[in-house]
Amino acid sequence: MTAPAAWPLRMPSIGYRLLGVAALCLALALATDAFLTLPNLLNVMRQASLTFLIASGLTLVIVTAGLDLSIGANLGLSACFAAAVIQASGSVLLGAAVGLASGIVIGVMNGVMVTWLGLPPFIATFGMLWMVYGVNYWYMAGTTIYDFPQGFRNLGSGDALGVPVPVYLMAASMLVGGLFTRYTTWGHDIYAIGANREAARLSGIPIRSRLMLVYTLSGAMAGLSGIVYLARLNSAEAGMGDPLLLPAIAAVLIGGTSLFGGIGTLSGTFVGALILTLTLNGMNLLTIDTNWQPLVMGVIVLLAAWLDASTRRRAEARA
Amino acid sequence: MERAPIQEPPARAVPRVEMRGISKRFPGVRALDDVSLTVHAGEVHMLVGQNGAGKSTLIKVLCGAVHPDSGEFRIDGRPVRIESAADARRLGVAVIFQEFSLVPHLDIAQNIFLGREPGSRFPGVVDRRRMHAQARALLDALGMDLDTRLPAAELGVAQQQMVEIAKALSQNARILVMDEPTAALSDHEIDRLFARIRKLKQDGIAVIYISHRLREVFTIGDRVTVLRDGRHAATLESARTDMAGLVRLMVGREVRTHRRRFGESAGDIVLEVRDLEAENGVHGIGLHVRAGEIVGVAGLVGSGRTELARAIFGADRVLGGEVRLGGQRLPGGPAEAVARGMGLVPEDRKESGLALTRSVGDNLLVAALPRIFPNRWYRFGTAARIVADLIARLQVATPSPGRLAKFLSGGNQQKVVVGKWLGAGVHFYVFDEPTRGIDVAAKAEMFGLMETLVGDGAAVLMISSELPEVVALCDRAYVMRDRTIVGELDRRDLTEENILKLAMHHE
Amino acid sequence: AGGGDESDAAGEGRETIAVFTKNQTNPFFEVVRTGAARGAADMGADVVQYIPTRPDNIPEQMSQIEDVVVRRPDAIVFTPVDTQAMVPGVEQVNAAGIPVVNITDPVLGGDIVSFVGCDEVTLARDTGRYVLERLGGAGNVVILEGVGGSVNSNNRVSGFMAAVEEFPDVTLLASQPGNFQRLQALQVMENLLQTYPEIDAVLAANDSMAMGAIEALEAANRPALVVGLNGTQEAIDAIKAGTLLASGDCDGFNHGCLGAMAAVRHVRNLPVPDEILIPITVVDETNYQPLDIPLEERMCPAWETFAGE
Amino acid sequence: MSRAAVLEGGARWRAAASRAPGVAYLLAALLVFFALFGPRFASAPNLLNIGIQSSILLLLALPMTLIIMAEGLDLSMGAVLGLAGIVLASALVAGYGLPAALGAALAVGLVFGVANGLLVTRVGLPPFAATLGTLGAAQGGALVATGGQSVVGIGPSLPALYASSWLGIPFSIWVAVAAYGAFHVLLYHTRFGACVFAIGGNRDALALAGVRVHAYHAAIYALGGLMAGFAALLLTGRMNAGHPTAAIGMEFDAIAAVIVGGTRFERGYGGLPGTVLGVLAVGVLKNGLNVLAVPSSLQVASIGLLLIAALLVDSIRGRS
Ligand SMILES: Nc1ncnc2c1ncn2[C@@H]1O[C@H](COP(=O)(O)OP(=O)(O)OP(=O)(O)O)[C@@H](O)[C@H]1O
Ligand SMILES: Nc1ncnc2c1ncn2[C@@H]1O[C@H](COP(=O)(O)OP(=O)(O)OP(=O)(O)O)[C@@H](O)[C@H]1O
Ligand SMILES: [Mg+2]
Ligand SMILES: [Mg+2]
Repeated sequence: MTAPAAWPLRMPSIGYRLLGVAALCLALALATDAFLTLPNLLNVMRQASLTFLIASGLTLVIVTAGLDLSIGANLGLSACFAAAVIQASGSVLLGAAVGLASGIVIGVMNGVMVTWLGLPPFIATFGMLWMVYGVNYWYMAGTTIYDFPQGFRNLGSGDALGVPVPVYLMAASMLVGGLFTRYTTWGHDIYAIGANREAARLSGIPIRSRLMLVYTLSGAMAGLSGIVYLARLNSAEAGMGDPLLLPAIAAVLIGGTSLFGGIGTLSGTFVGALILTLTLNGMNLLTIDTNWQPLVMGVIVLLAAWLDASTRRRAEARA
Repeated sequence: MERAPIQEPPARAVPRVEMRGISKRFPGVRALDDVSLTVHAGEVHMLVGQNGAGKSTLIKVLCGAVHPDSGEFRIDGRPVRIESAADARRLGVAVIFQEFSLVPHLDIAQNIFLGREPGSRFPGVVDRRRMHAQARALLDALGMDLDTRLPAAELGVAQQQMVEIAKALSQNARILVMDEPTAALSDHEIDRLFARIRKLKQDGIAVIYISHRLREVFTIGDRVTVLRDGRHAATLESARTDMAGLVRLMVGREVRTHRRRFGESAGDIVLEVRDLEAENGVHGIGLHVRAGEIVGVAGLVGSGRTELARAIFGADRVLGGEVRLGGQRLPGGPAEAVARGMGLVPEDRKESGLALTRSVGDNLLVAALPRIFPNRWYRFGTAARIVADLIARLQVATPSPGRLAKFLSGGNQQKVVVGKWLGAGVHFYVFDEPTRGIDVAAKAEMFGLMETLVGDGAAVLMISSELPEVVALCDRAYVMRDRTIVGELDRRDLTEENILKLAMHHE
Repeated sequence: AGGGDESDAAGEGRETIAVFTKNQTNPFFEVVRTGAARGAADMGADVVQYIPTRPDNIPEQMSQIEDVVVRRPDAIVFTPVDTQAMVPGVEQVNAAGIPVVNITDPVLGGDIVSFVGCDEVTLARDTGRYVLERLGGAGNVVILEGVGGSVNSNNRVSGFMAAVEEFPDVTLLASQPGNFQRLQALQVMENLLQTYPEIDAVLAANDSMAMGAIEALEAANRPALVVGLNGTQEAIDAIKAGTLLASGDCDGFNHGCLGAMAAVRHVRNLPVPDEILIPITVVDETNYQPLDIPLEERMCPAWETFAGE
Repeated sequence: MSRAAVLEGGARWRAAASRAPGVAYLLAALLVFFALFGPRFASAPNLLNIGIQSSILLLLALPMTLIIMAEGLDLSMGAVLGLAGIVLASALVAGYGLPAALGAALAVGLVFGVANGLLVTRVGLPPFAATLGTLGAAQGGALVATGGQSVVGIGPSLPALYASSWLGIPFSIWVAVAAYGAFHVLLYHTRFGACVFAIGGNRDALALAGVRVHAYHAAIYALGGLMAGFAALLLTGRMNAGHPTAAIGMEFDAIAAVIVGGTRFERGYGGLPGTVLGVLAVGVLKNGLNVLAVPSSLQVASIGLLLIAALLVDSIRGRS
């Protein structure tokens, strides 16, 4: 890499994380025969891709030193709306459009609360979480919508050229997101805002429109994930996004994105999602009691945070 | 290296404080280089020097906030180690810091006694009645009529400064350090403070007093130590020196006030402000700046100069009046101001000028992106070229463009803040305290840069507390008091005396 | 016609029954709630539904009980979110003198008028037996457990185990929790499919997990017999479509119906047995018809059908 | 003299009203609304219910206020409360007396609180990440220890204590009131309290005053853990059992109550009375909606609305 490419210093310790991934893979390959098989690796990629999709928009929000706690609820509502529309109209495209639109609308509302109304993101999006659940509980009234056309279901559970479809979605959004954050001035603005919002504002960056963009993207990715999850599960129910919030946050944190803002990458988040998935996959393959999962996840989050705290300072001082 | 003359007073008792061979490096700066200082009981020892000479660092070393790389201390002749603020306190050192060290949501009494609250019968519980009574007594002694239950957040700068002083006095210290205590005070308050200091002298307290107001060396000081670029320049008896001598020692050469060659032809009006009123309190502002002009804004600390700058730039909400840039009315908001060619170099560069955790390169480009990459596509090659160019042009001392801004020295940070506007195609600059905390050489460069800018047809509005700078550099100056402009001085009338007369006017 | 008058005027005749369920996400409880509403309406009583805002939240259901005691309904039809932790709640209701009919999950303390539900161990055992017989009494099976440690899940898993033990040639490969959730079951199943090259049957502790397992099996193109529990509409549709083999049903609709009826009867001083066990059916492609009607159109059975003395 | 004092008193009230967080007005509005339309809402037993239901949350929200004022966050409180409840219940089941069992619960809370404090101050981890990690550890610990089962058979001593009342006021309300009193004294009348303000408001000032900032900073988190351990007393008494997941998510409720009560993540701004209002507002809302028998989905949405509305009121008033 040439010197200029090094200076948007966004994630210094990705090397260690990749080392962690390699170590996990090695350990699992030694411990179980089932791990190092193509189907299982594709399986891991599929699960990691889904986690990445939800966490990707959140990554950008956290880069601006914000937070979006509503993504899980948002995902659930989008899936339910999409499901209802597909059932009613028979049109998958229409359903997907409605699901995506619902995600975007929630994202926009978060953005309005955080930028124009100046509410703290933590509580604004937490309040949004409750409102979205309320709407969804009311709308679904305890029912499940299920059974979708096979073509649609392939979006979540199908393969193309032997590779799971969500992996393509992940790759596409990582590519687009990577280009956006790295090769557009908007992306650079977002990092500037996260690093020092006041300095960014006084440098003439239109803070509000950039933050609106980021929260809207987060909502849109939640909506998109909702559609993919719908396709994967072949069913939608009101509470389906609830268990997905904390893993998404954990993936972002494990990926090295700093909650103080200004530091973080989408590729880091993908590595974070991969580490999480590998761990859970390994625990399943080794048939370890699932009750251990929260503990293991907590330890990984702590390790990643510690890694950053201890390596970042040195990496920065070297630059 | 020649050793500066140190005049010891006639052999008295052992000195109260002796600091010997103190050195301290910060990344990129040698803040203190083998500095020694001796202060006796009952003496007011003045410490003077230019910005960045190392005065504050020296006293931070004394009070345990900064650990020196080398050097030793003696107090009352006994060698001591000062590892922490607690150590310093135990040894009887009390400090009034230059940056306010008040806690916004604690009241005056709590701030005064922070960390030393008078206890009650119950362990850990503060005897608030006693605390407020003691605070009351301290404020009374300083002639301050403030409710001790007021939170610090509600105090003005001068009041905060007085609370700082009360806080230091409350420690019954044997060594009292004051870092520019009068910077924010009016004459009346200064008189009271001096009376108090004379009383402390009689009580046998050693006072170290840092000031930029050189006259105070003669009104209150017994001896004076001059620091220059982190080195000890001289220690003299106040009575045996004069203003010109001090300045020579401070600057290290014959008094060479920076004289700008004033161009005869000021161009068109670039900025025009009419009847401006803003949420932050500035009101009734009318001013204009022409191309090729450097226009000063002077006033005491707290007079609202920063607020004026922020209102013009649109950083704080404007309630009335108008700002015209190049004849066009600005709709308000920094984004619009920048888009139309206005740039602000804010006074608190670490808070609102720089992203300390980003690289020099990123900081230099942050405002320029829309201009450099109009189609929004970021090209690293172009960016690197422009950054390299800016670094060379401004002579920013940085090992690489990837260096984080927080590791640069103050002067270089300031250059980066200015540099971000150079790339952004700005033709009207507002500099708020551009030389605060930067060293002599960087200061000269900064002035040179400003001259170049106006030479190229840009216009500059410069806020500064350093009156000599204003006098030396500006074509004209506005003077502020109570958040409004109280007068305008053109080239002929622009003297420190005239500025102060307008700025301090007592009704 | 003001709303306030209505309750007063009708207050003499119509009883109000408060119905407590565990969450608003599991379709099973929607069926229960509908049944309770229908059962009460059939007897000329009103229902008010209470559901914790956070699914299965213990302190919240406790608070709702306290709030309802203030409102003083004539009786309470109660599904505890936790069989143990809700005992003090029932005791509070007892202290307030409001009768409690316990449905679906037993609450392990306090005084109740009657328990309406089914024997979950038997439910799971019969369903397990059904699928294992289909396998011809030999093969490799996995069990998908519910929320680890919940009485619900424990009973169902032990029923499955009992069935497995009846067939010496059946091998239990793994018993893994899927928390009653479709996504978790899907992921667990995907991982199990990697570990075990041959899986002949999946015994899931509820229908959602069964459907998740089916998704995983279909995606991997690895056919296996799958059974679930609860007899939800989705399960019925899957049975019709041939993807799900069977679902052990202990009709939640009837839990609601009979629970509400028992409550109203108790208020009216009519006799109510201590326990009403709803019969168990293993629903497969031969006998799903009675369940395959829209929820709104389902009718409560006559009281005597299940509770006749 | 007395006249001046009265005037000053009036001025102070007005100042207090102008500083009152927006949630104070919402709470007042809710109380009026439910008193008018909620059958028996304004009865003594129902008001006691609100107190009982709010008491556990208050025990978490009080230390959370201090943590947030110190520019931190503690996501582990709910999980630690769950784990401490398991330990408390298990100790009772094993036949230890209530004091010993409570001691064990407090110890568990303290261990996690100290761990949080050290991770934040010594290791230098961001509070969010540090406490998310310990959340996992505590929750995982509770699940592994119990296999997800309730711990039952805790004997009569704790339930009896929980069910007891004095002067007609139930035990849990007394505990909450006492905890508030203790925290009030702690925050407003002790050196520790001044340090809490200073850690958030001007950490350097505290260091320059010679105070060991790290120790106090870590102590704030330790206090959070301790209170989570203590809250296990009420939670276990309330359920007559220990349950590993009973308190999951309660930390988010506590954080919401604190923020809605006017405390901010910046500059040591905030206070305890606002937190009480925040806790009560959520309690009153849920109770009132239950009393009105509003559908659960609407209740869920109203909680979100309340949070956002309270912040909006603050934001609008902050601007004018
Ligand atoms: N914490 C720090 N990190 C890096 N550099 C520092 C630090 N503190 C001071 N410096 C640098 O050390 C030098 C001496 O600073 P110091 O504050 O002692 O000057 P001063 O004489 O008090 O100036 P002023 O009159 O402006 O207050 C300056 O160049 C300053 O930028
Ligand atoms: N450090 C501070 N802490 C609290 N309030 C301050 C502080 N600095 C300024 N203020 C408030 O802002 C008002 C205007 O002060 P400000 O410092 O902006 O004026 P200024 O003329 O730009 O002075 P300077 O730039 O020298 O500080 C003051 O009267 C005071 O109330
Ligand atoms: Mg200084
Ligand atoms: Mg200023």
